[in-house]
Amino acid sequence: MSITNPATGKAFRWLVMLLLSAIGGWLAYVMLVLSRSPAGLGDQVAAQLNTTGVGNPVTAVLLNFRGYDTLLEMAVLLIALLGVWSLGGLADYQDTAPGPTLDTLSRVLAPMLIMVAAYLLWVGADAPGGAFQAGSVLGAAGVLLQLAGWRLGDCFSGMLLRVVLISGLGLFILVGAGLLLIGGAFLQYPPALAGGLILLIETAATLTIGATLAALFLGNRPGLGPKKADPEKTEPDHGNQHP
Amino acid sequence: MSQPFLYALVGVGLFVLGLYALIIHAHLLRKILAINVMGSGVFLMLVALAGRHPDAPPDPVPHAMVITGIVVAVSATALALILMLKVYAVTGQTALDDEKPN
Amino acid sequence: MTLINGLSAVLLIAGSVFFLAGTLGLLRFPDIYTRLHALTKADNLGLGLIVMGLAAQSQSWATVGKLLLIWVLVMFAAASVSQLIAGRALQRGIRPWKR
Amino acid sequence: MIVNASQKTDPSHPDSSDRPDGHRVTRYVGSGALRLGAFALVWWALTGGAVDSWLVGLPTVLIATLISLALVPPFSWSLTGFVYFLPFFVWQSLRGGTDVAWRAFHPQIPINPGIVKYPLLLPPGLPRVFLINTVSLLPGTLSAELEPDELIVHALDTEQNVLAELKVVEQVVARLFAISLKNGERNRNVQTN
Amino acid sequence: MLHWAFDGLLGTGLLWLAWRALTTPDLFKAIVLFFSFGLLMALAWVRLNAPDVALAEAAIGAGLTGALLLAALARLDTSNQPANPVTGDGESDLVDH
Amino acid sequence: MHILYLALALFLLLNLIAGMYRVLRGPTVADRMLAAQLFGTTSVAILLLLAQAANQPALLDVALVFALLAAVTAVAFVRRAWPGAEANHDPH
Repeated sequence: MSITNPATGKAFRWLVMLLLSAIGGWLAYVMLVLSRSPAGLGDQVAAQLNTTGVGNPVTAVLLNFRGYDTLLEMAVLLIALLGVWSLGGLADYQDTAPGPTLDTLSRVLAPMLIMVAAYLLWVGADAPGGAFQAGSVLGAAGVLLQLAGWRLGDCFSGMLLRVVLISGLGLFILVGAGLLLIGGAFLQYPPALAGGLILLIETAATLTIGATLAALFLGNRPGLGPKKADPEKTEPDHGNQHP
Repeated sequence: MSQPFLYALVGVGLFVLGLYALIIHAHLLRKILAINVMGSGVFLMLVALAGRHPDAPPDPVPHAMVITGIVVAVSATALALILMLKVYAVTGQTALDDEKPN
Repeated sequence: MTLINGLSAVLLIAGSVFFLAGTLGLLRFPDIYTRLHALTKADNLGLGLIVMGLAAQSQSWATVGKLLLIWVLVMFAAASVSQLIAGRALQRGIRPWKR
Repeated sequence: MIVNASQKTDPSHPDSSDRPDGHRVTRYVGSGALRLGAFALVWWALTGGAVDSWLVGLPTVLIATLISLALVPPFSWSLTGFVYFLPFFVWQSLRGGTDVAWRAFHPQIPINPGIVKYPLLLPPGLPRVFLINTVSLLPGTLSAELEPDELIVHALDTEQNVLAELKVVEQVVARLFAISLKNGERNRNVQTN
Repeated sequence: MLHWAFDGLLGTGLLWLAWRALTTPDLFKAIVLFFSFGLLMALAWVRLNAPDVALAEAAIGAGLTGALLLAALARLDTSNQPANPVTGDGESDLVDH
Repeated sequence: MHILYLALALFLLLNLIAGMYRVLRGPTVADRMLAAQLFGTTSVAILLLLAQAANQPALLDVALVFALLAAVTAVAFVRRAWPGAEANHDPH
């Protein structure tokens, strides 16, 4: 059984291979040249690190120097989720009962996942970690809970979920605009406040990233139809079981 | 030849491999996998270049870009998978019209 | 100090041998159930020995706690997953291999 | 509280219905304090004891404790049972790993696998799940499926006395959860196929 | 020397897994190879002295990518019949379309 | 000791890649999924050894994340891609 595109003939495939090996050779040459070029922005980041309020240069770049990137990245996540929701739902899976083992696994791991996500968020200020890693862990927690059959209760899948989904982007913009008002530039934190503001924004971003990734896994728009949504965001004892 | 350069070469290889598979395969799921492999190749090149001076600490800017890139890639993959499932639900095909076997 | 180093090295090497046994079992055993036996038991014991070996070297109690936490989590996940896969395999009618 | 589907057939907190409310409250408070301590210990291990981490750590530990109480209601356990369980588990998993490693290294692969059905005495819920997970890590046995009152176990070597070993494991787990198994002793019939 | 051996093996493994993931006829196999590739990438980030990236890749690769792809494959599959009870081979219901 | 850590990490990586043979070979889909299980333990061990060799405690966090999420993919497999008999043809 052929797995390749039947519309592409053999000659075409050889042509593609030829072109791609040219591209590959060129890229390898570029890598060789670039790998001998002088240092990038590392020294500048290191020189300015003490004004950022955090000790981890990667977090400093993400949340301070290039805060715009992270802001737009939150927007991309939101747009991806809106894209999924606007496509209309897919038929939900016919879940069977999860069975006691998986049920217990999800119940025991859920608090641990929250602990580790909070730890990654905290440690991101001075060591590897941060909002994206913590958010991914929360998102994975949401996936695990969904797979174990948990669904968000109706009271959480409406407004509250939407607030969480935009809180990362919203808080970012609010902080940026607030800094404009008090006379600074957009997203230029005063060094004295930078650490606290970054922790605040990161917390919101973590919740948003986690909720968005879990909702992306669900694929359906919560609140439409019977009990669907991502469960990790709220006290799971309100999480409805289905069926 | 240094250690980061080795990984940069692996990144080039992954990029080319992914691009080839993207062009050659008709099945949409395979195309999604191919784009992800391409992305991994690009990330590898970026991070390898960030660490090209073994004595200095690695450049944090590409690292930050790659972290956002990984999260964006997975959300884009989720969107692409839903699009593929929609195409499948509507047409019963897992390939686009102009690439269907005749 | 050398005594601790030696003990740690022995533990680490023993752990790796169990990992090798897990992979061998995965490749040589005849069906999914027996392969699960190899993976869950041998690999978890191997990881446990490596954790012990590294804990013997570690400087702080917090690191020891973190290592133990990692080991417990891996064991819990492995035991749960192997039961899920074995149960579903039985449900789907995969017959256990018999000598 | 709306709980899990599996719990309808398999209640993991058999104590919640027929006890007076005051008793339940004390149980929740006691168990909550214990878990608070445990999660605080985990946070301490994660952060390496950094003092400024508690700004984030305190609310996190509180939330984790509350969620844990909501998801896993308090259960009874005994300290002596735990102290007894730990060396048992370590020794048995050492045995289990060595046993399977020996079979994997052996040129002839000396295994004689089969399914064994083990009639359970442990009450449904957490103790049973704990037993299932423990059995999978012990020598020669792998939990496969849980039927209402039977555990279906895949044994690596059916010529060994698997049922006797399982009985010992069940006793140890019962002791850990402070459950007495004597009253429900049933006829155990060996079934292998 | 050991560093080079490790990096060489890791690089070769990455390329090999990606190649097999993109060329294998069996879609399920392709997905398993792909998420194994993603997990191996986390080790590559570690070797490149980028533990931040390794953390993100570990969380996403282990927790999301595989689950997303497997769930999508399950929805793609219309003939989700139980496996052949004789061989128990589940492959019949997870083949390439 | 440094050499021992690296050598063992290399050995475990070899183990891991050798285990991928089972993924290629099958024969059942569950056999292929054992790759997830294999990665869950072996890569944690590799990360722990590398953390010790490079004296980078941050790698312990990577191992922790792996350990926590080791189950997710396999659970997704059992619950989604490999459904049991009752999950089929629910008219709804």
